Amino acid sequence: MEHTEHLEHTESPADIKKQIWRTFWILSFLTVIDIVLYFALLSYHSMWKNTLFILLGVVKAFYIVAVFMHMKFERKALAGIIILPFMLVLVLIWLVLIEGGYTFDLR
Amino acid sequence: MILKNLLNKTFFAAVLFMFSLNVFALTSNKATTLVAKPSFELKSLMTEIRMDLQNPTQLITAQVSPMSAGVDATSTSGINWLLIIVAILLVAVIGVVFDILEKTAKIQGKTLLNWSKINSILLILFLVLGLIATVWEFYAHGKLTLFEQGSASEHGAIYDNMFMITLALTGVVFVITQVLLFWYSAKYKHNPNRKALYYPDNHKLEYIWTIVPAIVLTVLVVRGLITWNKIMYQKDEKAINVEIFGYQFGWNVRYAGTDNKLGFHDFRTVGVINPLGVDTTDEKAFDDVVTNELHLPVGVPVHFHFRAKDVIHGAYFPHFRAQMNVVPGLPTQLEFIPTVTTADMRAKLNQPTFDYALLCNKICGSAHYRMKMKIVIESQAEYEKWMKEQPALVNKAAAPKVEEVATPTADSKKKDKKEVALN
Amino acid sequence: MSNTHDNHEAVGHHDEHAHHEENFVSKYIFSMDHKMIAKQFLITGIIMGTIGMLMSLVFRLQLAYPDTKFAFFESILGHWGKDGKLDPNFYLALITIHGTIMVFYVLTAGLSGTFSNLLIPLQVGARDMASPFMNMLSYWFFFISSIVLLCSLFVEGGPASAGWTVYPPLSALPKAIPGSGAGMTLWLVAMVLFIVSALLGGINYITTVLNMRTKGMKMTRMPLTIWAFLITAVLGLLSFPVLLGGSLLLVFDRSFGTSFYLNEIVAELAGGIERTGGSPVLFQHLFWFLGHPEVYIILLPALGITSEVIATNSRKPIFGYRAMIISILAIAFLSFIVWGHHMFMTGMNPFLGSVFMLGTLIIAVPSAVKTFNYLATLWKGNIKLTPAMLFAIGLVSFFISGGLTGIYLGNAALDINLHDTYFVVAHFHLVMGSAAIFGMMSGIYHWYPKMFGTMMSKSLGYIHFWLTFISAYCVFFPMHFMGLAGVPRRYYANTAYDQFNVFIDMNQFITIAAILGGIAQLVFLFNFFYSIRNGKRSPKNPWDSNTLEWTAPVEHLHGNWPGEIPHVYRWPYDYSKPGEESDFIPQNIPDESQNGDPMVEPKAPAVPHHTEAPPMQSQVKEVVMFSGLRRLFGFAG
Amino acid sequence: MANTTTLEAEKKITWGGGKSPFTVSYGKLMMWIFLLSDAFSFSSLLVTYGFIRFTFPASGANEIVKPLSHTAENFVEAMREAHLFSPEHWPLPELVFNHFPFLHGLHLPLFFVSLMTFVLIFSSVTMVLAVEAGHRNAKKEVAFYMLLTIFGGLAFLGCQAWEWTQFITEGASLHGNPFGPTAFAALFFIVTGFHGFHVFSGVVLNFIIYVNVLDGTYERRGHYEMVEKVGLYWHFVDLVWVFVFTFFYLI
Repeated sequence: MEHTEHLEHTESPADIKKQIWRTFWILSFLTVIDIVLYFALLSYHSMWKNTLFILLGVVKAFYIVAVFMHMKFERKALAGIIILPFMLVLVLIWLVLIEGGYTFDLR
Repeated sequence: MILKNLLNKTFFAAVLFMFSLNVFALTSNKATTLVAKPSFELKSLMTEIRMDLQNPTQLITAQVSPMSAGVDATSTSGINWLLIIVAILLVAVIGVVFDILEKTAKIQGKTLLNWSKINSILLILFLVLGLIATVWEFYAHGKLTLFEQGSASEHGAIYDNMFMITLALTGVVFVITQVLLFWYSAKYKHNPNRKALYYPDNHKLEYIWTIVPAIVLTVLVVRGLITWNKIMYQKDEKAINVEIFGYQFGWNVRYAGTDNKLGFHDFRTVGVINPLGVDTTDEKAFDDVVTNELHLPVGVPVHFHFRAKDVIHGAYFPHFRAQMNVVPGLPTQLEFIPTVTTADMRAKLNQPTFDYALLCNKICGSAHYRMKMKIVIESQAEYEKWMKEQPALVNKAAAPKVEEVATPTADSKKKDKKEVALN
Repeated sequence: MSNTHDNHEAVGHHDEHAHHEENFVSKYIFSMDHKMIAKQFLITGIIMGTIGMLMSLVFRLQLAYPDTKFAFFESILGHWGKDGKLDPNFYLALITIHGTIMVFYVLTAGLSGTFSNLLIPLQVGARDMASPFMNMLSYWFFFISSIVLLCSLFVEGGPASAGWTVYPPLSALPKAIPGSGAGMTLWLVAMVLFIVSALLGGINYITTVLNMRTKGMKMTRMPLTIWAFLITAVLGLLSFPVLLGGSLLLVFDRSFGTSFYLNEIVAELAGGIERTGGSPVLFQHLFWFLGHPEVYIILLPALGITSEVIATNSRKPIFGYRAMIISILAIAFLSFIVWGHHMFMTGMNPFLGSVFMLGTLIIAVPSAVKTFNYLATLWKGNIKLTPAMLFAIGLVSFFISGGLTGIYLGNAALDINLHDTYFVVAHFHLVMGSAAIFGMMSGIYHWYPKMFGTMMSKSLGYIHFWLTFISAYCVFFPMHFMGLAGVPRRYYANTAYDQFNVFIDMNQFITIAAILGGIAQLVFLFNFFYSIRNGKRSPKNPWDSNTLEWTAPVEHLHGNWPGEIPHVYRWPYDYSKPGEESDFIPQNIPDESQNGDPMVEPKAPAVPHHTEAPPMQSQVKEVVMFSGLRRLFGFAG
Repeated sequence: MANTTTLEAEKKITWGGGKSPFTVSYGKLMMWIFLLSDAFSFSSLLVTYGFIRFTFPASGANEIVKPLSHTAENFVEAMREAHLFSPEHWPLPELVFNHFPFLHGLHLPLFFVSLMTFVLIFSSVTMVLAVEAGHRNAKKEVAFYMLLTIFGGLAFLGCQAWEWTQFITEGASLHGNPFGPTAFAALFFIVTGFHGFHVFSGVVLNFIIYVNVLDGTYERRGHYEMVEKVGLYWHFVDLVWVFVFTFFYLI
């Protein structure tokens, strides 16, 4: 059993609760940042702005999956089999968006 | 116990056989009136089935001409049903008989057929006959393929070259692997006195047969990419602009006219008067020419713009090694240079009636299979002469002015698009 | 059967899993026993397959004799066969439903559903699936889906007829083709139900393989069948939801006036609402994101079955076990990034064409590795030519033939002229039609004793094999030449084109061969159903096979093994091991060096090397390659 | 994890041996795998959104409409006249989603959807607290937090219903859209509708679990793993919302 140490860690309920609330504040803060950025960059259209929003979304997703869904404390292998296949979606997104741009050019 | 079982089965087989005979009797009773072949023998049934398969025209036309036979159509079709039932029953009989024979043989302590030997012989036979048939097929039908007929466009030569390389490579692999497969299967057939070689892996071999295909495929990929890019990104400033308009079930061609610019169009205005929905107020459209035949001058690049009215069609130019789907709401494009005139092709193929055709190659409805348009490749002079005979669009359309005003200005639409990038 | 009840204690995975009496309904209909569910899948699959095949014969007759009138068409097809002529619309409906039935209902559910259900618990050493209830639901969703699809044959306007790929706008506009009315709606309903079934099944298969293996059944000791089923389930699980999304949007386009897939469609064609803003190509992307993995969902189980059958009947370990696993994984991964090779000519960005072409041709490498490994397994074997083995050999032959033509079609440049011609039809019927059907047949002949406790007649099996094998090649091989001559697929008749009409003799030949193939299936059907009751009683391990399912008793128990589940001490391919008396050593036989602990590797390595010492370097490489895989799945060596 | 031992014990009975590679029960693994697969169905919808979005140019003007600075009556018409809303351009989300209940007539861009996001995140927190309480076998706490989660879910659904109503009364439908391309409204309804459907089924599941908790089912079973499994689903719904929010409202 390679990753036993992850599983055997027994935090006290108070610790866990603290961690949950901390995550909540992080998520809320990130959402606020989203909104603030949105208005700050309102007249500014670029790839970078969108990338920023997506990155913030990914960070939020990370906290939800890692803490709320307890993925951080599961075995790495489980995380691997859930997250790696999902990467295939990125291929779909990437290629279909290229296609969308091409359609735009054609029309 | 076993004997009882056998007896039961024999009885079962007998009953089945009697039953099938009865059914067949029924069949042939009716068949006699039609085919006039009264027969209760198995053999004649087989010939009848064979006849049915090989020469259905004869048999079936005889069946469906009820006037002459004096029997209504429904009863004739009943015969086919019964034939099917007879076939099923016969299979059942053969199956049961086989079963019984095997069991009897087993009781007597011998095997009915040495299947191992038969199968290994059959495997080799199949291999040899199969390879012969493949070669024969190339000989017999190879000449009907487009590759034998030669391409009629400039990039067709690169295409055919690519095809031949692939054919040679895959052909070699095909023969080697199939020969090994059947040969090994037959050669190493079971022998209780022999033990198979315990040979679970050999890394050297595995690397070889991973890397060699990888290299071969790299060659194919690189060549393929070059060919693909060459064909798809053909772009010539001097190319004639031609619009192909597909609808259920036919094609229209719109030539750009003397200015070589296609006028704007709007799908909302497609109708009886204006089948292509061309914006007749657009001055670029004034000299456009709409026809039902595609005439192209030889040796001149043609840039096709595809447009569909209703569903996806596929514009397939087999002899020009060109194809592109015609998608409603998605203006697809393609460019190629025709190199062989219709007359030359006719001479080459020795078919005086031959015509190039544009086919629909994407399922589009009931008349999909005959949605075609004649393509004529001719000399520049002939082309120009033909073009002069075609009336320009605006005279032809003569659409009322009111409608023209109603069409939204596609011009401004285009401009907007170009200016504003996606954020 | 008395010990069934005792075992219930050990079977119940759920606390809710009540002790219930087995009555007819719970045993044969709403059964939660994976073996019974497998049989249900198989028999439904066979029935659907028969229907699909009969449909193909009807349209083959039309293609071969376009000018002939068949009186019986009118009696069986009614107004679609008026005056003995097949209606062109119904022709399209037939090819659509034939494709749908064969791809989804026979080769996905009938093949993978049957054998995943039967073999996963038996071969990994589990009492049943992780969730027997979900397993049952999976079958019943599939069953309802089949019924819905068959019902669509009888609705006004006929069943869906836009091809099995149902590209909009043809499938989205009821006015475009009669079949796009109620028939198409039912098709979509059936497909959604089917996807639900596939997901329920897939989740179960994966969980069972990952979580329910018996002691000692490491991932590296699993038979290749299980590897194939596992990866198949993963493929299905990841790709079917995308089709679910795609179908949902199509439903909205059809029924609620949206235009996700429609652009520049005038109101009168589209139910009174002008449609702009979508793109038909989008649907094709979503469809083929499922559609391409679907090809491997069909093929991988067949290849897994073949691996098992070839190794067992050659009395030899499968050559390159690890290479086989890596190939399966590679094929599975690549299958997700190549969907666009079905769309080179659909107006897709040519740049994407390059990307997809690259990925597609790379798939040929693991496929080639698999083929060569099969050949190496046969080499110097001691081959028992059982019907199952013959079908497996047939599969390899088809896999080679069809796989090689894939190199043409995967090449975007060559696809320009081959796209949607008979070359494509020939290609996929060889590689995923015939090959997968042969894999299924191979599996049926091989595991029939396990399913029904009786043996099928060998002689009939041989007759069935040879007739089918010959007819399949006769049907599909000549089609390549039609494709090379540019004959488009899905044509009702070629009479409108002189240069295509010359193939009329070939079409007739193909049709006759197809009818022969159909008759050959009668032999199979008879053998199958007759042997259930009348077949010879099967011994416990009829093929002298190593895998765990043959250690279970012939009579079916709910719980598979009467006592403790056997432990696994070795890999499944210890055939003809040197120094051993028997030419097979089942997985549950311990090695002396293991001291009875299944977790210990036998002294002789689990995958022993052949007589010559392998070069040091390659050993190191193998360790590097494979330990990565092991780490991924988290099982310590 | 507190329930590891119970799991081990359960495994001993149900399953002859071997080991679970992930040390999670098969039920949890199933839920994870289901979520993976469901993520793909959401992705297909979001990919559709991305594709269609890419085929349209963005809103032509970069004019900023200041918050609170408009009187509502003819806002949409005004925007159309200013060419901020046109069928050819993808509209700016802040001009579309600018309403807040009871604050009629004020331009409050994206405020309401931010509120919805908070509601969902908060219900996720209560859910995870319920799971945590389940580890301690604290029945009362589990029940309390489950109830809060259910309320959170219902609140979210209520918000969504209000937003839909607002959107529809302004003239949006599956095949019509006063703000821009019809696809904008259709995609909005499909994606948020599909998400809302998930929230709804999550609420139903939560309710069933809540009843079971009150009933003492899990107390008798000795562990609250069911709560964990449903919790995974609930967080997944939250996770999806993060991306719906990002792609639909921000980008």
